[in-house]
Parts: sequence; C-alpha cells; structure tokens
Amino acid sequence: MAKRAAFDIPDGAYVNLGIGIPELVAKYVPEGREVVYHTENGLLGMGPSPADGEGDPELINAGKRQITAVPGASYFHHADSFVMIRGGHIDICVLGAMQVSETGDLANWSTGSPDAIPAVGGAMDLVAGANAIRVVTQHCTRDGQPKLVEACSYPLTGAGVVKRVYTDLAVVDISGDGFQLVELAPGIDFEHVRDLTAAELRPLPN
Amino acid sequence: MAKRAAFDIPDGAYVNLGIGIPELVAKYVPEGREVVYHTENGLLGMGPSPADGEGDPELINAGKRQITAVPGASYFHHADSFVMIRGGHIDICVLGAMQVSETGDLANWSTGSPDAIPAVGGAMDLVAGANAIRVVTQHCTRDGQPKLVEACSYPLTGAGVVKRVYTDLAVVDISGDGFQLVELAPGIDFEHVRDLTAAELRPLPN
Amino acid sequence: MIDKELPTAAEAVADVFDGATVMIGGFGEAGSPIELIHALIDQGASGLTVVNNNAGSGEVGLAALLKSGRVSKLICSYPRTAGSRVFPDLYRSGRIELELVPQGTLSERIRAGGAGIPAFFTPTAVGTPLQDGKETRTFDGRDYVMEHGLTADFALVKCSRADRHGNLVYNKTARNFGPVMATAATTTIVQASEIVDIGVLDPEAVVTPGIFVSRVVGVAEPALESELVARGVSYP
Amino acid sequence: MIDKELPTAAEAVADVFDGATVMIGGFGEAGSPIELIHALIDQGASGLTVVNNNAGSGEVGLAALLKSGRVSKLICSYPRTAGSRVFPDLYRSGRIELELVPQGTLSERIRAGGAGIPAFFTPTAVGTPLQDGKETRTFDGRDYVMEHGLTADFALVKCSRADRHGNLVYNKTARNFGPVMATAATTTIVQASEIVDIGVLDPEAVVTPGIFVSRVVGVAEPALESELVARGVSYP
Repeated sequence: MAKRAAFDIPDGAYVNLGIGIPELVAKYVPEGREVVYHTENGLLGMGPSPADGEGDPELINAGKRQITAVPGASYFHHADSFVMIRGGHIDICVLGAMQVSETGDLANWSTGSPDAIPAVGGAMDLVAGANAIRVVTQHCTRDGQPKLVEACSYPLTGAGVVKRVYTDLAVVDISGDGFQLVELAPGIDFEHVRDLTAAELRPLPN
Repeated sequence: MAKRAAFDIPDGAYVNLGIGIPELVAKYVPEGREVVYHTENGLLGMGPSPADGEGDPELINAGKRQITAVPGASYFHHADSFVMIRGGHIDICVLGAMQVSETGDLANWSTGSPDAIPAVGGAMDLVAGANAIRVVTQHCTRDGQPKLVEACSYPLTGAGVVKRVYTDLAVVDISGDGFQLVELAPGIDFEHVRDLTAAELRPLPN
Repeated sequence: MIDKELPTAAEAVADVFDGATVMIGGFGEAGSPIELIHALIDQGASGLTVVNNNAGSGEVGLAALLKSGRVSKLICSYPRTAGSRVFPDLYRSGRIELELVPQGTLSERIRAGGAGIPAFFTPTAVGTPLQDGKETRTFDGRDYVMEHGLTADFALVKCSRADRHGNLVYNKTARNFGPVMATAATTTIVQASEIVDIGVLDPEAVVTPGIFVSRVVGVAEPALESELVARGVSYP
Repeated sequence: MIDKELPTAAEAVADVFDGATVMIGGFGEAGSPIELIHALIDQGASGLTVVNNNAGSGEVGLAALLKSGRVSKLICSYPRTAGSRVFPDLYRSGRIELELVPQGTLSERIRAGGAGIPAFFTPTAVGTPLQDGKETRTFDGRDYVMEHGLTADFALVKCSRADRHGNLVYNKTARNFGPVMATAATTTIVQASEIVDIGVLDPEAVVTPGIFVSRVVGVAEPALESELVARGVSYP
C-alpha cells in the first residue's frame, strides 16, 4: 500500500511522511520524479538512512531515527518548520490512522484510554495545514476491527481532513458523499472490502 | 544633548537609535563601553558610515543611509527584527519627538495635518516594545513652541511610553507625577526651562 | 526534476492578473527587485494592491509602477520619500488608497499570512490613531490590538544567490521583507544575482527554503535604484 | 565589553529558582542540553515547570530531571518515549501535571512569547479534544482556536558554535526548538560545543543573534543521550 501511495506522488511535490508505514512511501516513488521530503523537526530535503557508522545523532527525522540530507536541503527551526505545515506549503502529507470516518475525520493519536499517556506530536498541525492528507493503513486492526467507520470512536486528530486512504485491500476516496472505492488490491473483490468497512462504501462506477 | 544621552547608555546595552539627532548618540558613547546597535531593517551590530567608496547600497540603516557591520554582527529578516523590538529585547531606544506629554505620551510621526503624507515606519513598534524609551530633542520647536506639554495635540506614537527626555536645556524624567527636572544644561537656570515647558516642571529636590 | 528557473523576468511575471495583490520586497532600494518591477510595468496588469514598506523613489522601480497608474492600493509603513513626487501626487489627488501599517505589524502580518495564522494581538499602535476601528483586548493588564494575517497572489523578491529548487540567500540588509513575503504569496517570483548548482548553498545557511519559491530568474547585474534616480532615469 | 561566557554549567544555572518555568531545547536527543540539565539536577531547584517537546529517555538528561521529582508540570507535545518508565510512572501516579500541546502550536506559542504577542489564532486542534476550554473563532469561514504566547524564566539551549556575544549556530536538526526558546526566556543559558572568537561566525549565517542569549558555557564533547541510555547510565 505504501507503493500504491507512492505512485500518486507527483514530480516536484513537497511531502511529509508520518512515522511508521508512511515512511516506506519514499522508497517506492517511481524513478525520474524529484520529491522533496520535509521532516517537521527542521529539515527540508530528507534523504534515506545513513550507511552504518556514518550517521549523526543530531540528524534525525520526526521518528527520531537517523537520516541523511540530500543536495539542496535546508535546516530551520521548529517555528519555521510549522510555518511550512500550518501555512499550507506542504503539498501532501501521508499519515497512519487508527480510524478514518466517512466524512474524513482522522483519529491517529490516542485511544482515549484513561491509562494511556497522551501524546500528539505534530499530527494535528499536519492535518490542519497540509494541502492533501492521505492515509496509509491496514484496512482493519490486528483484531479485525474495521478502521473505516461512520464516525470515529477515538479522539480526533482533525475533522474532515482525509481525502484518500490506501489500505492493504483498496484505495478509497472520501468525497462529500462518503467512502468511494477507487481501486481494489490484486485478487480482492468489492464485497470483501465492503464487509470489512464499517460504513457505506460506494463501488466503482460501471 | 546626544552626548548627554550617550553618557546614560551602559556597557553591554542593546540599543536602537531613531533617525536624525538620535543617530549621533553612537558617536558619544564613552570609551570602554561595548554597545550593540540594532537597526530595524535587519542588522544587529551596526557600525559607523563606511569610508568613501567602500559602502554597499544594500547595507543601510533605518534612515536608508549606508553603514557598516561590526565583528559579531548578524543579519536577519524583518519579522525577526521586530521580534527583538516587540518582544522586549531592545534595552534602550532613543527617539526624536514632536511632543512629549507629562504622562509620557509621545508624538513623533505626524502633525495630523490633512495635507501631510502619513508615514509611521517602525516608531510605534519601538515605543511599544523597547524596554526604555528616551527622547532626544530641542526643548522647543523652531518657532519657539514648547515640546514638553500637558497633553499632546499631535497624534500619538504611543501612550505613556517615554521615561526620560534630553533637550538642549535640560534632562527631564517622566515619573508617575509629571515632569521632574534631573539636570540643567551648563549656564541654564531652572526658571528658563520652566518658562519653556508647557506643563508643570518639578525642580531638583533641595 | 525540479527546476524553477525561467529565462526572463517577462516570463516570470506573465500571469500577474488585474486586481492581484502583489508583495514587493525591499526596504528603500536594498532588496528592491527592480528588474521584476519593470517587467511588471511592461506586462500591464492593473488595479493592483501592492505591499511594500515604502513608496519608491524617483521614477524607477516601485515609484514607476505607482506612476503607471496600475496600483489602486498601497499597504505600507513609510510612504514618505525624499525626492519622489509620485506617491504624494497620487495620494493628494485621491488616485491611490493607502493602508498605513506600522513596520513591525506589517512584517508580522505578512509572517502570519505565510504561517496560516489569521489573526494575532500586538501592543503596537495601542492608544494611537492606527488602532481606530480595530478590536482591542487586554491580556495580563496590558492592552493589545488585533491584527490580521496578510497574504498575496504574488511576491516579487530579490536575493543574491539561488538554486533551481528556489533555496535563497540574501545580501546584508537587502534581506529585510523578502523571506516573509516569500512565505505569504501563492506565487513567489525571485530575481537572483546568481544562480548556483544544487548543493552549493550551505543547508545550515539557507534563509528561504525552496518550498516557498515558485520561480527564479537570474539577473546578473541588477540596477541600483539610487543610481538610476541620480541619473534622472524615468521608467519606461 | 560584552562577554557572556561562564566557565561551568554549574555557575550558568546557579540562579534557577524554585517554581521557575524552564524551557529546554531538543527534539529527542538532538539539541538536548544534557550537561546543563545535569547541572540543574545538581543545583536542586524544585517545583519547576518544564517546556520540552518530549519527556526524555532512559534515566539521564530530561528523564533524570523528571525522576528527581523537581518538576511539577511538563508542557509538551509528545511525552511517550520508547524505553523510559520515568514519565509514565510519574504521570500515572499523579505526581506530575501534563499540558499537552500540538508540536506546531507549542513552537508557535514559544515564538509568540518571544515576539511580544500575547495570543494568536491557529487551525490546529480544531474539532479535537485539545480545543476543549479554549476560545474559538471563525475567520473567512474557517474555525480557529486562540492560543497564548509562552514565556519562561530560563531557557537551556544546546548549540554547536557560539561567540562571546552569544551569537549561535546549530548542528543540523539539533536546531529545532533552540532558536525560539532563546527568544522567549528572561535568561537564556547556552551550552556550545565550541566557543569561537568574535567575528568568526558569518553574520549572514548566525541563527540566534546574541541579543537573545544571556550566558554561554563551552562543553567541548557533550554526552550523547542515546549512548548513556544504551550503557544503562542513571544520573546522578
């Protein structure tokens, strides 16, 4: 699904990738496209992980893993970094999700459990500011619960922000009118996806 | 009066000098004091005018005159420059004045004449933000009108902002209680200054 | 491949439309993108709202743009200029609207516009005529005025060196409004005295990251406004 | 003569008082001023409010400061850390207060504090639990939350190079919160890996101008948090 999401990233895009599966998107962007990756902790022009022993513990990404900087990169402080995000300068942000609602609400920061340590990071800023929010996630949770729902039961990261979801089963758009199937993964049929979606899923137009 | 004002600038101060007579203050700061001059168009560490033919038309002060930068200087953009001003990081700002009231109101940007081209520049930001606002000015206008008044008749630059005024006749503080004489210029007596001040002027304590 | 370089200033400003808001960098002549401004005069868009700290000098650059009659409104902190009659004449005859904004409020409004902040509170101008008609509010016993973020359709910016990504560095106090204006415009158009290969600019010292820049034009030896004015040049 | 250099971290943090608000730079270990934090633990001030993006790792640096019991409140965007039990234990047992702030709102609140802006509006957190209790307002049809500027009594910042004026440059993504925190504290205390002569730093590339810095301490070979954690070090 990261590969499928990568296919939709155009040449010249400024892109922020969330921690986890979304990070994999960078590996799959087709040859010939120049994409500039932003990491909210202060770097535009993020490159891949360093070779063994060549990293700098002060050159890390938002997931606090060592990275590199590509030619044409620039460093900046946190407030300037979020000028890029909040000000609408990031073209595409790819995030993970716990739940996505049929109106585009995203929940990806907290289960709301009173026992959990609340931690939000930059997710709320990203969903409020980036021009296109795309989600890459398994279609269901580990215990089989649908992540595409009528309304999120978890606390929101942002309301009405998600435009497209890439799962292991399908690509689904969120229009003004709910979930719209865009594409099925190889070997998957519509009924299977529909059954694992806890809201109405409109099929491909005939 | 610029010399007298310069005497009150301590070692290590960060100072912004207004256009005109206040600019002269820099020349008179006593030897051995290191003062850092800020110019709101983006330089900390402003030095004197360049030698003939050595200036850069893109290295200028707020009065748009060519200057130099001293070792330890730094350049920054306008928003960052006014972080320094509005955020209270400038220790002392020395400005000119058209009128100063006994409550510390300052008028120095407009006569309020309907025919005048209104132009404010950074004066309102400086008086709102710098830690100490000092005024250097002739005691009276060219046609003999007092500049120290009960209430300004010209539009204000800021209300209750001036703490001390240096004129050709005296040094006057503004306390919660109006104008307080601090010092007379050589050869000037109290009555003379009082007569040219359009508000109550308290004499030096006996 | 990202290549924001265009061959001429004319191509860079070709799509400026009538009625557009155009931020123009510079404090006096320092940082004034004079070749881009002249290209905009040639291009002919009218009814413009221009944001600049000043109102130009002589009859070149910004003053020439004003004189062309294509600017209906100027948002500005200090339109009084020694040696230029252009703005005073337009203003006194009611042919241009002026929005006077304190310099720090102007730069902060532009930064807010670029940062996605629609409004903020500032102590500047409290108790003065420039707070008239604006919302005020007290925080911790001090009064503040509410000011709004400012955005533009286009920004014209001058820098010293740029690369094809649009990473920029500036020359001394020519930096001034350029970096914030670059963030606040839908389309940011830059004239660079030098265009360098990607990777030449030190990532630690880039002032404007390329994400804020749409187009870059090389102008190897930009004209100096003061020199043109001294020679009595009038553009076009 | 301006000379902000102090010989030891202990002297630099000597006047931190009980109940002070202390901003601490760093994003994870990048930019974390670990020697200053350890000096603060030794110094003993308590009842502190600490502002940091995270909550530390292992039992060194920020995590050690939290473990010392001297922090009563943490203002933070992401206190969940792999491999540290310190914050979770304090939080679950009610021994520390947490103010959770989205990362961009946190950095903007700090910038606003340093810029003399008491409040601003942001779209971040609208429609989420983190807008609860906050004023909201609609501009141009979109909803925004009002957030307040954040200031501190002290800021502890790590940089790569400094001079005696307090001009600073940073190393790569260790820059993060340092520059804005330096503007927002009454007293900004910096640990620099190198202190250079005045005039060595390029004026075009200074990131934090000296006006924002109160004290500089040279720490030639700063410890790496991850290395200390890997070795199981617990401070003190």
